[in-house]
Amino acid sequence: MKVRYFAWVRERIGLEEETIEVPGNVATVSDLIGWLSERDEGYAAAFAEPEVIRVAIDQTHVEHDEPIGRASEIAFFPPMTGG
Amino acid sequence: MKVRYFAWVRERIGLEEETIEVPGNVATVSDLIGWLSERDEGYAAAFAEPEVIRVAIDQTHVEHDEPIGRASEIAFFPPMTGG
Amino acid sequence: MDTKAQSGERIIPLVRVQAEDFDVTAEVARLCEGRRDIGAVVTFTGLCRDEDGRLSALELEHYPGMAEDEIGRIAREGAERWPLTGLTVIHRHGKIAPGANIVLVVAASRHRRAAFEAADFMMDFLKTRAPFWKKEHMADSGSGGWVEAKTADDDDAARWSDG
Amino acid sequence: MDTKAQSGERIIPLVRVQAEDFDVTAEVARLCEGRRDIGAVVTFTGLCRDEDGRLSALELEHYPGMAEDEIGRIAREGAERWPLTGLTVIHRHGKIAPGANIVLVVAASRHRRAAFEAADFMMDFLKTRAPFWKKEHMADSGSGGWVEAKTADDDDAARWSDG
Repeated sequence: MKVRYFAWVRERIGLEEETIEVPGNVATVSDLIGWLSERDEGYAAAFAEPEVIRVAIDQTHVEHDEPIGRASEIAFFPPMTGG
Repeated sequence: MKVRYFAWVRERIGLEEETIEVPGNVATVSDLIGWLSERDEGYAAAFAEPEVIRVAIDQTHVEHDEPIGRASEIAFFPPMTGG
Repeated sequence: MDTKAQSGERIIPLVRVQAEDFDVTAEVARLCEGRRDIGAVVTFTGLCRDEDGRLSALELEHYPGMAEDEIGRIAREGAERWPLTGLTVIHRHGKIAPGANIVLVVAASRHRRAAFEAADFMMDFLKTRAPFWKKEHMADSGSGGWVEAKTADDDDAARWSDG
Repeated sequence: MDTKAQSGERIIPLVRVQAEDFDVTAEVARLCEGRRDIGAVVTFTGLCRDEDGRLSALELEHYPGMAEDEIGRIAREGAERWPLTGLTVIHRHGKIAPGANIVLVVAASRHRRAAFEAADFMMDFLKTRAPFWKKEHMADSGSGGWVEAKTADDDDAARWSDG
Protein backbone atom coordinates (compact mmCIF):
# COMPACT_ATOMS: atom_id res chain seq x y z
CA MET A 1 0.00 0.00 0.00
CA LYS A 2 1.32 3.39 -1.00
CA VAL A 3 1.12 6.06 1.70
CA ARG A 4 1.48 9.78 0.97
CA TYR A 5 1.98 12.68 3.34
CA PHE A 6 1.39 16.38 2.74
CA ALA A 7 2.19 19.73 4.37
CA TRP A 8 3.26 19.49 8.03
CA VAL A 9 2.44 15.79 8.19
CA ARG A 10 5.04 15.31 5.44
CA GLU A 11 7.53 17.57 7.20
CA ARG A 12 7.21 15.84 10.57
CA ILE A 13 7.51 12.36 9.12
CA GLY A 14 10.25 13.48 6.74
CA LEU A 15 8.83 11.55 3.79
CA GLU A 16 6.63 12.43 0.84
CA GLU A 17 5.57 8.86 0.32
CA GLU A 18 6.41 5.29 1.12
CA THR A 19 5.15 1.78 0.49
CA ILE A 20 4.13 -0.15 3.56
CA GLU A 21 2.88 -3.60 4.45
CA VAL A 22 0.14 -3.43 7.01
CA PRO A 23 -0.44 -6.17 9.61
CA GLY A 24 -3.79 -7.93 9.51
CA ASN A 25 -5.12 -6.33 12.69
CA VAL A 26 -4.95 -2.85 11.11
CA ALA A 27 -8.43 -2.64 9.62
CA THR A 28 -9.42 1.02 9.53
CA VAL A 29 -7.82 4.40 8.89
CA SER A 30 -7.83 4.94 12.63
CA ASP A 31 -5.99 1.65 13.21
CA LEU A 32 -3.41 2.66 10.61
CA ILE A 33 -2.82 6.04 12.27
CA GLY A 34 -2.25 4.27 15.60
CA TRP A 35 0.11 1.75 14.02
CA LEU A 36 2.11 4.43 12.15
CA SER A 37 2.34 6.61 15.29
CA GLU A 38 4.41 3.93 17.00
CA ARG A 39 7.07 3.82 14.33
CA ASP A 40 9.21 6.75 15.53
CA GLU A 41 9.11 10.25 16.94
CA GLY A 42 8.41 11.84 13.56
CA TYR A 43 5.29 9.74 13.00
CA ALA A 44 4.27 10.27 16.63
CA ALA A 45 4.57 14.05 16.15
CA ALA A 46 2.66 13.96 12.86
CA PHE A 47 -0.20 12.00 14.40
CA ALA A 48 -0.10 13.53 17.90
CA GLU A 49 -3.58 14.97 17.39
CA PRO A 50 -5.21 12.34 15.21
CA GLU A 51 -8.55 14.19 15.23
CA VAL A 52 -7.15 16.99 13.05
CA ILE A 53 -5.67 14.61 10.45
CA ARG A 54 -7.54 14.38 7.16
CA VAL A 55 -7.38 11.22 5.11
CA ALA A 56 -7.94 10.26 1.49
CA ILE A 57 -8.15 6.74 0.16
CA ASP A 58 -7.42 6.50 -3.53
CA GLN A 59 -7.73 10.29 -3.72
CA THR A 60 -11.18 10.55 -2.13
CA HIS A 61 -11.82 12.02 1.32
CA VAL A 62 -12.76 9.41 3.95
CA GLU A 63 -13.48 9.38 7.68
CA HIS A 64 -11.22 7.69 10.21
CA ASP A 65 -13.55 4.71 10.60
CA GLU A 66 -13.20 3.83 6.92
CA PRO A 67 -11.83 0.30 6.29
CA ILE A 68 -8.54 0.41 4.41
CA GLY A 69 -9.03 -3.07 2.94
CA ARG A 70 -8.63 -2.56 -0.78
CA ALA A 71 -6.90 0.82 -0.83
CA SER A 72 -3.95 1.14 -3.17
CA GLU A 73 -3.07 4.67 -2.02
CA ILE A 74 -3.78 6.35 1.28
CA ALA A 75 -2.86 9.94 2.08
CA PHE A 76 -2.59 11.84 5.37
CA PHE A 77 -2.65 15.63 5.60
CA PRO A 78 -3.72 18.60 7.73
CA PRO A 79 -7.03 20.42 7.14
CA MET A 80 -6.94 22.02 3.71
CA THR A 81 -6.12 25.72 3.30
CA GLY A 82 -6.52 26.23 -0.42
CA GLY A 83 -8.75 28.68 -2.21
CA MET B 1 -39.33 74.34 -14.23
CA LYS B 2 -37.75 71.84 -16.59
CA VAL B 3 -39.59 68.54 -16.93
CA ARG B 4 -37.99 65.43 -18.44
CA TYR B 5 -39.56 62.18 -19.56
CA PHE B 6 -37.93 58.81 -20.13
CA ALA B 7 -38.74 55.46 -21.74
CA TRP B 8 -42.46 54.84 -22.37
CA VAL B 9 -43.45 58.00 -20.48
CA ARG B 10 -41.41 59.93 -23.05
CA GLU B 11 -42.90 57.96 -25.93
CA ARG B 12 -46.50 58.45 -24.81
CA ILE B 13 -46.08 62.18 -24.22
CA GLY B 14 -43.98 62.57 -27.36
CA LEU B 15 -41.43 64.84 -25.71
CA GLU B 16 -38.04 64.35 -24.12
CA GLU B 17 -38.30 67.52 -22.11
CA GLU B 18 -40.14 70.78 -21.81
CA THR B 19 -40.22 73.88 -19.64
CA ILE B 20 -43.48 74.49 -17.81
CA GLU B 21 -45.00 77.06 -15.53
CA VAL B 22 -46.91 75.43 -12.74
CA PRO B 23 -50.00 77.05 -11.17
CA GLY B 24 -49.83 77.86 -7.46
CA ASN B 25 -52.19 75.08 -6.40
CA VAL B 26 -49.80 72.39 -7.72
CA ALA B 27 -47.76 71.74 -4.60
CA THR B 28 -46.56 68.13 -4.74
CA VAL B 29 -45.34 65.63 -7.31
CA SER B 30 -48.77 64.03 -7.13
CA ASP B 31 -50.48 67.35 -7.88
CA LEU B 32 -48.17 67.87 -10.85
CA ILE B 33 -48.96 64.40 -12.25
CA GLY B 34 -52.68 65.21 -11.98
CA TRP B 35 -52.23 68.58 -13.64
CA LEU B 36 -50.09 67.19 -16.50
CA SER B 37 -52.56 64.32 -17.08
CA GLU B 38 -55.23 66.80 -18.11
CA ARG B 39 -53.16 68.39 -20.86
CA ASP B 40 -53.91 65.90 -23.63
CA GLU B 41 -54.32 62.22 -24.45
CA GLY B 42 -50.58 61.59 -24.54
CA TYR B 43 -50.06 62.86 -21.00
CA ALA B 44 -53.22 61.05 -19.89
CA ALA B 45 -51.82 57.79 -21.31
CA ALA B 46 -48.40 58.36 -19.75
CA PHE B 47 -49.89 58.95 -16.31
CA ALA B 48 -52.85 56.54 -16.56
CA GLU B 49 -51.41 54.47 -13.72
CA PRO B 50 -49.72 57.12 -11.58
CA GLU B 51 -48.71 54.57 -8.94
CA VAL B 52 -46.14 53.00 -11.29
CA ILE B 53 -44.56 56.34 -12.22
CA ARG B 54 -41.15 57.03 -10.65
CA VAL B 55 -40.06 60.60 -10.07
CA ALA B 56 -36.76 62.40 -9.57
CA ILE B 57 -36.38 65.99 -8.45
CA ASP B 58 -33.05 67.48 -9.40
CA GLN B 59 -31.84 63.99 -10.24
CA THR B 60 -32.71 62.37 -6.90
CA HIS B 61 -35.50 59.83 -6.42
CA VAL B 62 -38.52 61.20 -4.52
CA GLU B 63 -41.96 59.96 -3.50
CA HIS B 64 -45.19 61.34 -4.93
CA ASP B 65 -45.94 63.37 -1.80
CA GLU B 66 -42.73 65.37 -2.18
CA PRO B 67 -43.26 69.15 -2.51
CA ILE B 68 -42.00 70.46 -5.85
CA GLY B 69 -41.41 73.96 -4.50
CA ARG B 70 -37.83 74.71 -5.35
CA ALA B 71 -37.19 72.03 -7.99
CA SER B 72 -35.37 73.21 -11.08
CA GLU B 73 -35.70 69.83 -12.86
CA ILE B 74 -38.29 67.14 -12.38
CA ALA B 75 -38.27 63.82 -14.26
CA PHE B 76 -40.94 61.16 -14.77
CA PHE B 77 -40.18 57.61 -15.82
CA PRO B 78 -41.24 53.97 -15.47
CA PRO B 79 -39.64 51.61 -12.93
CA MET B 80 -35.98 51.18 -13.79
CA THR B 81 -34.79 48.12 -15.70
CA GLY B 82 -31.04 48.64 -15.81
CA GLY B 83 -28.31 46.38 -14.52
CA MET C 1 -0.10 54.35 12.54
CA ASP C 2 -2.89 52.76 10.64
CA THR C 3 -2.37 52.16 6.97
CA LYS C 4 -5.17 52.97 4.59
CA ALA C 5 -6.45 49.41 4.55
CA GLN C 6 -6.25 48.94 8.31
CA SER C 7 -8.01 52.13 9.24
CA GLY C 8 -11.03 51.26 7.14
CA GLU C 9 -10.73 54.61 5.39
CA ARG C 10 -13.55 54.80 2.93
CA ILE C 11 -12.66 54.17 -0.68
CA ILE C 12 -13.95 56.32 -3.53
CA PRO C 13 -15.85 54.12 -5.98
CA LEU C 14 -15.18 54.46 -9.69
CA VAL C 15 -18.41 54.91 -11.67
CA ARG C 16 -18.66 55.12 -15.44
CA VAL C 17 -21.70 55.33 -17.71
CA GLN C 18 -20.62 54.86 -21.30
CA ALA C 19 -21.57 53.49 -24.71
CA GLU C 20 -18.24 51.68 -25.09
CA ASP C 21 -17.53 48.12 -23.99
CA PHE C 22 -15.27 47.35 -21.01
CA ASP C 23 -12.52 44.84 -20.26
CA VAL C 24 -12.83 42.80 -17.07
CA THR C 25 -9.11 42.08 -16.63
CA ALA C 26 -8.23 45.76 -17.11
CA GLU C 27 -10.79 46.84 -14.51
CA VAL C 28 -9.60 44.20 -12.03
CA ALA C 29 -6.00 45.33 -12.63
CA ARG C 30 -6.99 48.95 -12.03
CA LEU C 31 -8.17 48.06 -8.51
CA CYS C 32 -5.28 45.72 -7.69
CA GLU C 33 -2.31 47.49 -9.27
CA GLY C 34 0.51 48.11 -6.85
CA ARG C 35 -1.46 46.74 -3.90
CA ARG C 36 -0.67 43.69 -1.79
CA ASP C 37 -3.51 43.92 0.71
CA ILE C 38 -6.29 42.57 -1.51
CA GLY C 39 -7.33 38.97 -0.97
CA ALA C 40 -10.53 38.77 -3.00
CA VAL C 41 -11.93 40.33 -6.16
CA VAL C 42 -15.46 39.56 -7.31
CA THR C 43 -16.67 40.70 -10.70
CA PHE C 44 -20.20 40.62 -12.03
CA THR C 45 -20.77 41.01 -15.75
CA GLY C 46 -24.32 41.38 -17.04
CA LEU C 47 -24.78 40.45 -20.68
CA CYS C 48 -27.53 40.81 -23.27
CA ARG C 49 -29.38 37.52 -23.87
CA ASP C 50 -31.06 36.87 -27.21
CA GLU C 51 -34.10 35.25 -25.52
CA ASP C 52 -33.83 32.08 -27.58
CA GLY C 53 -33.25 34.00 -30.79
CA ARG C 54 -36.24 36.32 -30.48
CA LEU C 55 -34.17 39.38 -29.58
CA SER C 56 -31.98 41.22 -32.08
CA ALA C 57 -30.80 43.98 -29.71
CA LEU C 58 -31.46 45.80 -26.47
CA GLU C 59 -31.59 49.56 -26.41
CA LEU C 60 -30.62 51.10 -23.10
CA GLU C 61 -32.00 54.54 -22.39
CA HIS C 62 -30.61 56.37 -19.39
CA TYR C 63 -30.94 59.65 -17.53
CA PRO C 64 -27.55 61.32 -18.12
CA GLY C 65 -26.15 62.86 -15.00
CA MET C 66 -28.58 61.17 -12.66
CA ALA C 67 -27.39 57.72 -13.82
CA GLU C 68 -23.82 58.47 -12.71
CA ASP C 69 -25.00 60.18 -9.51
CA GLU C 70 -27.39 57.42 -8.50
CA ILE C 71 -24.85 54.66 -9.18
CA GLY C 72 -22.37 56.72 -7.17
CA ARG C 73 -24.80 56.91 -4.24
CA ILE C 74 -25.40 53.14 -4.35
CA ALA C 75 -21.65 52.51 -4.59
CA ARG C 76 -20.86 54.77 -1.63
CA GLU C 77 -23.53 52.92 0.34
CA GLY C 78 -21.81 49.63 -0.57
CA ALA C 79 -18.44 51.04 0.44
CA GLU C 80 -19.89 52.04 3.82
CA ARG C 81 -21.43 48.63 4.49
CA TRP C 82 -18.42 46.47 3.57
CA PRO C 83 -14.68 46.96 4.18
CA LEU C 84 -13.75 47.23 0.51
CA THR C 85 -10.38 48.15 -0.94
CA GLY C 86 -11.96 49.10 -4.27
CA LEU C 87 -15.28 49.23 -6.10
CA THR C 88 -15.92 49.88 -9.79
CA VAL C 89 -19.22 50.08 -11.63
CA ILE C 90 -19.50 50.51 -15.40
CA HIS C 91 -22.93 50.65 -17.02
CA ARG C 92 -23.32 50.86 -20.78
CA HIS C 93 -26.10 52.67 -22.65
CA GLY C 94 -27.26 52.68 -26.25
CA LYS C 95 -27.85 49.71 -28.54
CA ILE C 96 -26.42 46.45 -27.29
CA ALA C 97 -26.27 43.23 -29.29
CA PRO C 98 -27.01 39.77 -27.87
CA GLY C 99 -23.89 38.33 -26.27
CA ALA C 100 -22.47 41.80 -25.54
CA ASN C 101 -21.76 43.28 -22.11
CA ILE C 102 -24.23 45.60 -20.35
CA VAL C 103 -22.88 46.17 -16.86
CA LEU C 104 -19.78 45.44 -14.80
CA VAL C 105 -19.31 45.52 -11.04
CA VAL C 106 -15.88 44.87 -9.52
CA ALA C 107 -15.58 44.65 -5.74
CA ALA C 108 -12.21 44.11 -4.05
CA SER C 109 -11.57 43.42 -0.39
CA ARG C 110 -9.18 41.70 1.99
CA HIS C 111 -11.63 38.84 2.41
CA ARG C 112 -14.02 37.10 0.09
CA ARG C 113 -17.30 37.53 1.98
CA ALA C 114 -17.20 41.34 1.73
CA ALA C 115 -16.35 41.22 -1.98
CA PHE C 116 -19.16 38.76 -2.79
CA GLU C 117 -21.78 40.58 -0.74
CA ALA C 118 -20.87 44.04 -2.01
CA ALA C 119 -21.04 42.94 -5.67
CA ASP C 120 -24.37 41.17 -5.05
CA PHE C 121 -25.75 44.25 -3.25
CA MET C 122 -24.60 46.57 -6.03
CA MET C 123 -26.40 44.54 -8.69
CA ASP C 124 -29.65 44.39 -6.72
CA PHE C 125 -29.69 48.16 -6.30
CA LEU C 126 -28.50 48.93 -9.82
CA LYS C 127 -31.52 46.96 -11.04
CA THR C 128 -33.99 48.85 -8.88
CA ARG C 129 -32.52 52.35 -8.45
CA ALA C 130 -30.26 53.26 -11.37
CA PRO C 131 -32.19 55.25 -14.02
CA PHE C 132 -31.84 52.95 -17.03
CA TRP C 133 -34.59 51.46 -19.17
CA LYS C 134 -34.29 48.56 -21.58
CA LYS C 135 -36.21 48.39 -24.81
CA GLU C 136 -36.23 45.17 -26.79
CA HIS C 137 -35.72 45.06 -30.54
CA MET C 138 -37.17 41.83 -31.82
CA ALA C 139 -35.64 39.71 -34.56
CA ASP C 140 -38.91 39.31 -36.49
CA SER C 141 -40.54 42.75 -36.35
CA GLY C 142 -37.54 44.94 -35.64
CA SER C 143 -39.38 46.75 -32.87
CA GLY C 144 -40.49 45.60 -29.46
CA GLY C 145 -41.56 46.74 -26.05
CA TRP C 146 -40.01 48.12 -22.93
CA VAL C 147 -38.77 45.50 -20.49
CA GLU C 148 -40.99 45.42 -17.43
CA ALA C 149 -39.48 45.79 -14.00
CA LYS C 150 -39.51 42.51 -12.09
CA THR C 151 -40.89 42.25 -8.58
CA ALA C 152 -38.17 39.63 -8.06
CA ASP C 153 -35.64 42.46 -8.37
CA ASP C 154 -37.44 44.45 -5.68
CA ASP C 155 -37.44 41.35 -3.48
CA ASP C 156 -33.71 40.93 -4.09
CA ALA C 157 -33.07 44.54 -3.11
CA ALA C 158 -35.21 44.14 0.02
CA ARG C 159 -32.90 41.33 1.21
CA TRP C 160 -30.37 43.95 2.26
CA SER C 161 -32.60 45.98 4.55
CA ASP C 162 -32.01 43.64 7.50
CA GLY C 163 -28.26 43.50 6.91
CA MET D 1 -36.94 20.64 -29.32
CA ASP D 2 -35.11 21.95 -26.33
CA THR D 3 -31.84 23.71 -26.91
CA LYS D 4 -28.94 22.93 -24.61
CA ALA D 5 -29.66 25.89 -22.37
CA GLN D 6 -33.40 25.30 -22.15
CA SER D 7 -33.19 21.63 -21.32
CA GLY D 8 -30.95 22.32 -18.34
CA GLU D 9 -28.50 19.80 -19.69
CA ARG D 10 -25.67 19.60 -17.24
CA ILE D 11 -22.53 21.45 -18.22
CA ILE D 12 -19.05 19.99 -17.88
CA PRO D 13 -16.98 22.24 -15.62
CA LEU D 14 -13.48 23.19 -16.69
CA VAL D 15 -10.93 22.52 -13.92
CA ARG D 16 -7.25 23.38 -14.08
CA VAL D 17 -4.52 23.06 -11.44
CA GLN D 18 -1.42 24.85 -12.64
CA ALA D 19 1.65 26.85 -11.63
CA GLU D 20 0.97 29.50 -14.29
CA ASP D 21 -1.12 32.62 -13.82
CA PHE D 22 -4.52 33.05 -15.47
CA ASP D 23 -6.34 35.85 -17.29
CA VAL D 24 -9.85 36.69 -16.13
CA THR D 25 -11.08 38.19 -19.41
CA ALA D 26 -9.81 35.18 -21.36
CA GLU D 27 -11.58 32.76 -19.03
CA VAL D 28 -14.83 34.75 -19.18
CA ALA D 29 -14.55 34.82 -22.99
CA ARG D 30 -14.02 31.05 -23.06
CA LEU D 31 -17.40 30.54 -21.37
CA CYS D 32 -19.28 33.19 -23.35
CA GLU D 33 -17.81 32.83 -26.83
CA GLY D 34 -20.43 32.26 -29.49
CA ARG D 35 -23.25 32.14 -26.95
CA ARG D 36 -26.17 34.52 -26.62
CA ASP D 37 -28.03 32.83 -23.78
CA ILE D 38 -25.80 34.01 -20.91
CA GLY D 39 -27.08 36.89 -18.82
CA ALA D 40 -24.66 36.85 -15.91
CA VAL D 41 -21.03 35.99 -15.30
CA VAL D 42 -19.54 36.12 -11.81
CA THR D 43 -15.81 35.74 -11.30
CA PHE D 44 -13.99 35.32 -8.04
CA THR D 45 -10.25 35.90 -7.92
CA GLY D 46 -8.33 35.02 -4.76
CA LEU D 47 -5.02 36.84 -4.36
CA CYS D 48 -2.00 36.56 -2.09
CA ARG D 49 -1.98 39.28 0.59
CA ASP D 50 1.32 40.43 2.09
CA GLU D 51 -0.20 40.64 5.61
CA ASP D 52 0.91 44.23 6.11
CA GLY D 53 4.36 43.58 4.71
CA ARG D 54 5.17 40.56 6.88
CA LEU D 55 4.73 38.01 4.12
CA SER D 56 7.23 37.62 1.26
CA ALA D 57 5.50 34.70 -0.47
CA LEU D 58 2.99 31.90 -0.10
CA GLU D 59 3.92 28.38 -1.09
CA LEU D 60 1.00 26.24 -2.19
CA GLU D 61 1.45 22.51 -1.85
CA HIS D 62 -1.18 20.29 -3.44
CA TYR D 63 -2.04 16.64 -3.93
CA PRO D 64 -1.61 16.18 -7.68
CA GLY D 65 -4.42 14.20 -9.20
CA MET D 66 -6.68 14.43 -6.19
CA ALA D 67 -6.67 18.25 -6.40
CA GLU D 68 -8.12 18.16 -9.93
CA ASP D 69 -10.52 15.33 -9.03
CA GLU D 70 -11.81 16.95 -5.87
CA ILE D 71 -12.30 20.35 -7.51
CA GLY D 72 -14.08 18.51 -10.31
CA ARG D 73 -16.40 16.84 -7.79
CA ILE D 74 -17.19 20.18 -6.11
CA ALA D 75 -17.74 21.81 -9.52
CA ARG D 76 -20.10 19.06 -10.67
CA GLU D 77 -22.03 19.49 -7.42
CA GLY D 78 -22.28 23.23 -8.16
CA ALA D 79 -23.44 22.51 -11.70
CA GLU D 80 -26.15 20.20 -10.33
CA ARG D 81 -27.41 22.75 -7.79
CA TRP D 82 -27.60 25.78 -10.09
CA PRO D 83 -28.68 26.11 -13.73
CA LEU D 84 -25.28 27.20 -15.04
CA THR D 85 -24.23 27.65 -18.64
CA GLY D 86 -20.54 27.37 -17.70
CA LEU D 87 -18.23 26.90 -14.74
CA THR D 88 -14.44 27.24 -14.65
CA VAL D 89 -12.08 26.75 -11.72
CA ILE D 90 -8.35 27.39 -11.92
CA HIS D 91 -6.18 26.85 -8.83
CA ARG D 92 -2.49 27.68 -8.85
CA HIS D 93 0.23 25.83 -6.91
CA GLY D 94 3.86 26.59 -6.12
CA LYS D 95 5.36 29.83 -4.88
CA ILE D 96 3.07 32.84 -5.16
CA ALA D 97 4.13 36.44 -4.54
CA PRO D 98 2.01 39.01 -2.68
CA GLY D 99 -0.41 40.65 -5.08
CA ALA D 100 -0.44 37.63 -7.39
CA ASN D 101 -3.43 35.43 -8.20
CA ILE D 102 -4.10 32.14 -6.39
CA VAL D 103 -7.50 30.93 -7.53
CA LEU D 104 -10.17 31.80 -10.08
CA VAL D 105 -13.81 30.74 -10.24
CA VAL D 106 -15.99 31.79 -13.17
CA ALA D 107 -19.70 30.95 -13.07
CA ALA D 108 -22.00 31.81 -15.97
CA SER D 109 -25.76 31.53 -16.04
CA ARG D 110 -28.88 33.03 -17.61
CA HIS D 111 -29.61 34.90 -14.38
CA ARG D 112 -27.44 36.57 -11.80
CA ARG D 113 -28.60 34.77 -8.66
CA ALA D 114 -27.37 31.36 -9.89
CA ALA D 115 -24.02 32.80 -10.99
CA PHE D 116 -23.43 34.56 -7.66
CA GLU D 117 -24.45 31.61 -5.53
CA ALA D 118 -22.52 29.04 -7.53
CA ALA D 119 -19.28 31.09 -7.36
CA ASP D 120 -19.76 31.66 -3.62
CA PHE D 121 -20.46 27.96 -3.05
CA MET D 122 -17.40 26.93 -5.08
CA MET D 123 -15.09 29.12 -3.00
CA ASP D 124 -16.46 27.84 0.32
CA PHE D 125 -15.89 24.24 -0.73
CA LEU D 126 -12.53 24.86 -2.40
CA LYS D 127 -11.39 26.26 0.96
CA THR D 128 -12.53 23.24 2.94
CA ARG D 129 -12.30 20.29 0.53
CA ALA D 130 -9.66 20.89 -2.14
CA PRO D 131 -6.30 19.34 -1.12
CA PHE D 132 -4.09 22.44 -1.04
CA TRP D 133 -1.99 23.72 1.84
CA LYS D 134 -0.50 27.18 2.20
CA LYS D 135 2.88 27.79 3.79
CA GLU D 136 3.92 31.33 4.60
CA HIS D 137 7.38 32.67 3.80
CA MET D 138 7.99 35.64 6.05
CA ALA D 139 9.79 38.79 4.98
CA ASP D 140 12.07 38.88 8.05
CA SER D 141 13.10 35.26 8.60
CA GLY D 142 12.49 33.81 5.15
CA SER D 143 10.63 30.85 6.61
CA GLY D 144 7.28 30.63 8.30
CA GLY D 145 4.52 28.27 9.26
CA TRP D 146 1.64 26.49 7.66
CA VAL D 147 -1.55 28.50 7.48
CA GLU D 148 -4.12 27.10 9.88
CA ALA D 149 -7.54 26.16 8.62
CA LYS D 150 -10.21 28.59 9.79
CA THR D 151 -13.37 27.44 11.47
CA ALA D 152 -15.00 30.41 9.71
CA ASP D 153 -14.40 28.56 6.43
CA ASP D 154 -16.15 25.47 7.80
CA ASP D 155 -19.03 27.69 8.90
CA ASP D 156 -19.19 29.21 5.43
CA ALA D 157 -19.28 25.77 3.84
CA ALA D 158 -22.01 24.66 6.27
CA ARG D 159 -24.26 27.49 4.99
CA TRP D 160 -25.01 25.42 1.90
CA SER D 161 -26.28 22.29 3.64
CA ASP D 162 -29.79 23.74 4.01
CA GLY D 163 -29.88 25.06 0.46
